[in-house]
Amino acid sequence: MGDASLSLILAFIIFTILTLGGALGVVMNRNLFRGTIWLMVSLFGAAGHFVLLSAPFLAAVQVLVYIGAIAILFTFAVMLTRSLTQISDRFTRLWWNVGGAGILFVVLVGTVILPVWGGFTPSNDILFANVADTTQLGIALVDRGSETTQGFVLPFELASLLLTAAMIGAIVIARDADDDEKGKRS
Amino acid sequence: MDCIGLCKLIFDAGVRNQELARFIGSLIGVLLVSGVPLLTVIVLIWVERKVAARIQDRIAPNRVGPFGLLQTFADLAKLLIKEDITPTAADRILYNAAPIVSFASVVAIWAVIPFMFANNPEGAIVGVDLDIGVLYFVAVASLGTLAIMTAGWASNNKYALLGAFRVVALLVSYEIPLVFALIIPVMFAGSMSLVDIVEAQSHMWFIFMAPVAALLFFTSSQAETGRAPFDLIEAESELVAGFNIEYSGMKFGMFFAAEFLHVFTNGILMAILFMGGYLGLFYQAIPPLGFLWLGLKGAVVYFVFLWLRNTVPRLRIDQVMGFNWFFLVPVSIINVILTSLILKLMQVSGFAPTNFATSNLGEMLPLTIVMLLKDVVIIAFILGRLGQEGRRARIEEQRANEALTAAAVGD
Amino acid sequence: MIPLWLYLVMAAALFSIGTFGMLARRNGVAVLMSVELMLNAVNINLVAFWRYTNPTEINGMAFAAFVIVIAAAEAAVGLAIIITVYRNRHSVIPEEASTLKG
Amino acid sequence: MSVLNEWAFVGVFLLLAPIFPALPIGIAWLLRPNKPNVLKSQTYECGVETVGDTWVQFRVQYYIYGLVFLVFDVEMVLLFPWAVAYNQLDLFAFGAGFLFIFLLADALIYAWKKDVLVWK
Repeated sequence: MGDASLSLILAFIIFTILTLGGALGVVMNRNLFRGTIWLMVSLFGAAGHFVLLSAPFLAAVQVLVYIGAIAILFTFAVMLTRSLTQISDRFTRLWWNVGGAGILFVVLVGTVILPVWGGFTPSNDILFANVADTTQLGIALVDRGSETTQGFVLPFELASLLLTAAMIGAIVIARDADDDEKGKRS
Repeated sequence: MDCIGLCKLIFDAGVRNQELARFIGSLIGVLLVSGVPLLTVIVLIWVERKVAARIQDRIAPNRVGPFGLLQTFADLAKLLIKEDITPTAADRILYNAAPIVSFASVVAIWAVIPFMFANNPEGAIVGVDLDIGVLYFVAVASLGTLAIMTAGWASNNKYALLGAFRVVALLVSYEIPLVFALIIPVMFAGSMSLVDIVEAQSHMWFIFMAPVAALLFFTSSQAETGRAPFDLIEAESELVAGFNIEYSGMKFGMFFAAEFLHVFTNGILMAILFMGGYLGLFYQAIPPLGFLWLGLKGAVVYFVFLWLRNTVPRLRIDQVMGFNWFFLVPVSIINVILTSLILKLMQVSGFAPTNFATSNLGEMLPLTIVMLLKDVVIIAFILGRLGQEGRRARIEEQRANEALTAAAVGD
Repeated sequence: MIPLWLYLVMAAALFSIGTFGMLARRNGVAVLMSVELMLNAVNINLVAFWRYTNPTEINGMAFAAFVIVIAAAEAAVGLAIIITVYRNRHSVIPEEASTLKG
Repeated sequence: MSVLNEWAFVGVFLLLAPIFPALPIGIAWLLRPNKPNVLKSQTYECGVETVGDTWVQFRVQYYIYGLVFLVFDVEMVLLFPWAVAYNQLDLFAFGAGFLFIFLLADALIYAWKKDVLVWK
């Protein structure tokens, strides 16, 4: 479109640098706390991409959940399991894995992306479509589904069940650890 | 006018490059919108000290300038020329980034705050009316939590790290009732845009329809800013100074400026979410009055924040946590369930409108009365339970005292 | 508008970096971080395809939202396991926690 | 593309917001005296030299607070769209939302029962 504008391209480049640079920081960094910060940089870049893809709701959720909650959880976990920042070898089978990841990338680009290269030139209908918004998401989430619409009410409840299970499971695991610790001390 | 209108204006004024017009428009918009918090923070520091002093029967700064108004600038000059020590053990980059992120996260909230909105978008004054305004400010505010964590870790000091851990545990806990309270206005307005939320209150403020949610929001935002009775962020008697022990000079000042500004921002948010924002008397006739009304309502809430801070003693950390997990969180969950049930039942039976902004006072009244009754019942129930608990605790204490005296006499 | 394949290449690169981290890092916490990166790459793909094929329907966004939910649950349980293993054996290296292998 | 227009403003705002606090810190950096010495830039502890790296053994409790918060935060991802659309939905939507919240409240009750939320 005529508005494939400079600022859009600039924003894409900045967010890509943030996403990939942050990701590299995560896998290369020796210090896990800094690794967490890098992870947040990377996920912030991904949130930017969501905005460019006209899904601002997902972008806000990304920042809220990852930077607000998962980052905190990771820092707590890093502090609880410290001790290994001085570990001498960060990696196992470094070069094998570098090669493997490189091959994976080439395969992904070759088999998945080449076929759509140049394809999917969106028509104006799609470019200027009224993108589905949060209200529609909300309606779909509690929709039982019909011939024409897809309902997500079952995944909606299952997500809740999954979260409940995850929370109870994690509490059971982590609490036992605390009890063990107390047993050792006394 | 919001940023897009500004961009159009600049485009029409002769900057014929669309990109350039957009950039200049955004730049001017940002400077205008962020000018409000940056100017208020200077006044806020003075107001905060004056109010605290009056409550504690002191006089407060009164030497520099009339009524001590210039005291803030004197302090600023002092902070500017104060030596700034960075401990050698600190992680320099993260150590310097933390205060900046802390302050920036509060300023960024102001991007979505609507100052006035006179029926047509051309007359609106708002940074930008995002569809997801509520999520935006919660998400941006959560950057502040990460900044505190980073400050604690990067100082490489045991007290700082411990302080940061406690603070983060506290902030994180109080965010749950905060977000649950936010669901109520969003549900009423059917939108997360702050402008829509204010417009939905044109006939009835949400504080009358959901006082419990308003109280929950108020309490948890007091905790989010780390003010007494939840001021474990500082807790100077326990943790030397908490997470900012290694900071000095202007960086230290930035943490404090962020805190002052955050309190006022929460007051403004409370005014927008529950007290009708810029709506008020004669607003329809003279839209610029919206600016005044918003400021006035925000200032009232801000004053209550300060009042509470200066009269209530600090709680212990276990009490703070217990208050949240065993009181605020369950109340907020029950509140959401009850509110949604009553709202839906009344909408289905036709006693409540489905669009608050376009209804009228008569249509809103039955819903408001039922909602108010529900909240009165919740509050009465809570007060009853608290009274029982208090009586039991007093009796137990009395018994323990009697046993002690008996033992002493027996000796 | 940015062409679709640029998003796909970027997501593929992110996924590959994540895979590398998951396989190569020795520390369990870092492995989990890499898994988060991979899930995000998937999410970017989902949203990109959604935007470029049928943005008026909700499926892509709903799927991405569920992926975020699952990523969070995965991180929570994974970190709890790592903490427990660390407490019991004072190690966060997944390969050393091999009691179940016998 | 009006959505992107709005977010261009937010982007510029987020880019500029760090400059406001950075500016006074930068000015202070120019004005202030800077005479560090070994004693001054030591870690501020009880007057005794700090031994080793900063590490205190933290309790699992912190992790559990973070965990419960994470679960509720993620719940908001699905609950906010529900709340936004609520006025347009029927009674079934209340049932779905109620079940959703109720399942999570279960987890909270479990956490109460196990006493993991009490600060020890």
